[in-house]
Amino acid sequence: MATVDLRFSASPEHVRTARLVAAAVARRAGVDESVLDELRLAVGEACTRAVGLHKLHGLRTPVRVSLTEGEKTFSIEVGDDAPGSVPQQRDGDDDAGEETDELGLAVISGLVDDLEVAADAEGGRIRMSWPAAAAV
Amino acid sequence: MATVDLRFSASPEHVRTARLVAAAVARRAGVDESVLDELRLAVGEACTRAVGLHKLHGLRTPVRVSLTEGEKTFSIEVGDDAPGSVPQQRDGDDDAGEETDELGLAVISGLVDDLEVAADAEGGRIRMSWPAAAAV
Amino acid sequence: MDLSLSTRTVGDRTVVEVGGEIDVYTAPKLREQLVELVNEGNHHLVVDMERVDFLDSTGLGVLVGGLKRVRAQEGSLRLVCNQERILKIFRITGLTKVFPIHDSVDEAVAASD
Amino acid sequence: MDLSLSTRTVGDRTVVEVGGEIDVYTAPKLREQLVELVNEGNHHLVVDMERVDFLDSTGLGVLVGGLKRVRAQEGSLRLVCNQERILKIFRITGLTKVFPIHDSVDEAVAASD
Ligand SMILES: Nc1ncnc2c1ncn2[C@@H]1O[C@H](COP(=O)(O)OP(=O)(O)O)[C@@H](O)[C@H]1O
Ligand SMILES: Nc1ncnc2c1ncn2[C@@H]1O[C@H](COP(=O)(O)OP(=O)(O)O)[C@@H](O)[C@H]1O
Repeated sequence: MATVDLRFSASPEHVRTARLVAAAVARRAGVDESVLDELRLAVGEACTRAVGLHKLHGLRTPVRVSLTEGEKTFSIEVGDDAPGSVPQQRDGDDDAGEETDELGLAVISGLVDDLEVAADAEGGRIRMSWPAAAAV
Repeated sequence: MATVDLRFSASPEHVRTARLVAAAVARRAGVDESVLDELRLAVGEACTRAVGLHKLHGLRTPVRVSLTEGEKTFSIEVGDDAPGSVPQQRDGDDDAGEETDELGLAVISGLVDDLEVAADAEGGRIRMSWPAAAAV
Repeated sequence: MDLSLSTRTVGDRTVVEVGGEIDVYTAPKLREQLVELVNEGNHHLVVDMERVDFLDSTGLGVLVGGLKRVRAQEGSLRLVCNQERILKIFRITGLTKVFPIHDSVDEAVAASD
Repeated sequence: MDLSLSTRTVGDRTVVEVGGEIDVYTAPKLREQLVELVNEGNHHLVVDMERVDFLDSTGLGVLVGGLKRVRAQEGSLRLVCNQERILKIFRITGLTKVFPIHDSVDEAVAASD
């Protein structure tokens, strides 16, 4: 079971909430202070992407964020309900949303070493984890 | 559907997370700054109570917090899975847990005007709401 | 903010200065501290809450427990608190009638039991 | 912190000072501001990001959009940023090659296109 589970309606303002919660729980779980900024950014990117996909597909289901404290790692999974949402390259498409989506994944890949992006007919899933020393 | 939904394993440290999230989302929803301190306290009390009940009954299911932005109100519902968890008065029982539980409900009742406490075989539910001006 | 605790002696009183958040997560540390002090023979306690940012019913419960403990030793437990939002929590739970609450540590230390 | 925006003119350059968080929630405000400036004929923009606390890919997208817009008018868009954690986001997305990034507003204003 996830330690903390957050669901929010696909609206940009809640991405801030997700960043806030992820950083607070990660700190408590012993994730290094120096990594928290990047973690906050990565979670925000994953949630922003999920919100965008839900809006694109007109989905009214919530975006899901699971925060799990492991023995030595802290994991975050962001799940959406958009079918086949693994990013496709489009040629020369000047669609801002699409471009931002690619930028978002570029930021996540640049920041997170332990990353897993998956998608199927049910939806997409971005899983990220960071080392965490057990809190004193 | 709730705007933001939080589930956390019944552990005291997550009560802080719940307070943090509730206050952040409430602020965004236009709940008056002057009320946020009380809202934070009330949510904390409701979650503390739920965590205590889950521990008492050895439940491994998460405690649930739903934050809902209405037209003119902001509502918070805290749900537990403890059977028949409506507080019973015990006579002269010196059990600290029980006493704290009563204090917790006293704090909530003292702070929240719009309050609903319910319980059945499935679990307990504390519903609180506050006026919220639409955010600019 | 986490809980901070520091203790000093003023005459026959023991002043416990508490800072930060007293909630379900940190209250056990405060309880331990109070139990230890009483076990070591400090029966007249002054709990200085001026630097407390947050107090919930778990914290109240620990203070009530401390009071019972010192009373069993014919001792006393006095609180120092000026903050309206903290005082309010004592008021709505009726605990202002149970605890002597003072404006300053000096006043609490000077009070006779 | 929410987004703050203020605009001033220095010679033929328009300096947009941005503060706070540029994210999916606030980026639309920045986009509006840039679009408006370009529509009003300000084709040489300097975006001062010294007071930006947070920047995500939505913010990057808006800046890229701004760049395309001024270039269509043979204009320029220069960034001012000294903060390592913000610069890192430009680096990992390869956008340091796309934007001229300066250490100070003076330097950006003095740069010739
Ligand atoms: N949904 C939210 N979740 C978490 N924090 C939030 C949320 N909305 C706002 N905040 C935080 O609350 C504070 C005030 O929000 P702000 O965006 O400045 O409000 P406003 O839009 O009314 O100016 C900021 O610190 C901001 O980061
Ligand atoms: N689970 C949590 N959710 C939200 N905020 C938290 C959580 N844990 C800690 N914090 C906040 O993080 C900060 C540091 O936590 P603190 O309890 O002082 O850490 P430590 O126990 O390591 O001293 C404080 O501002 C505290 O309120």
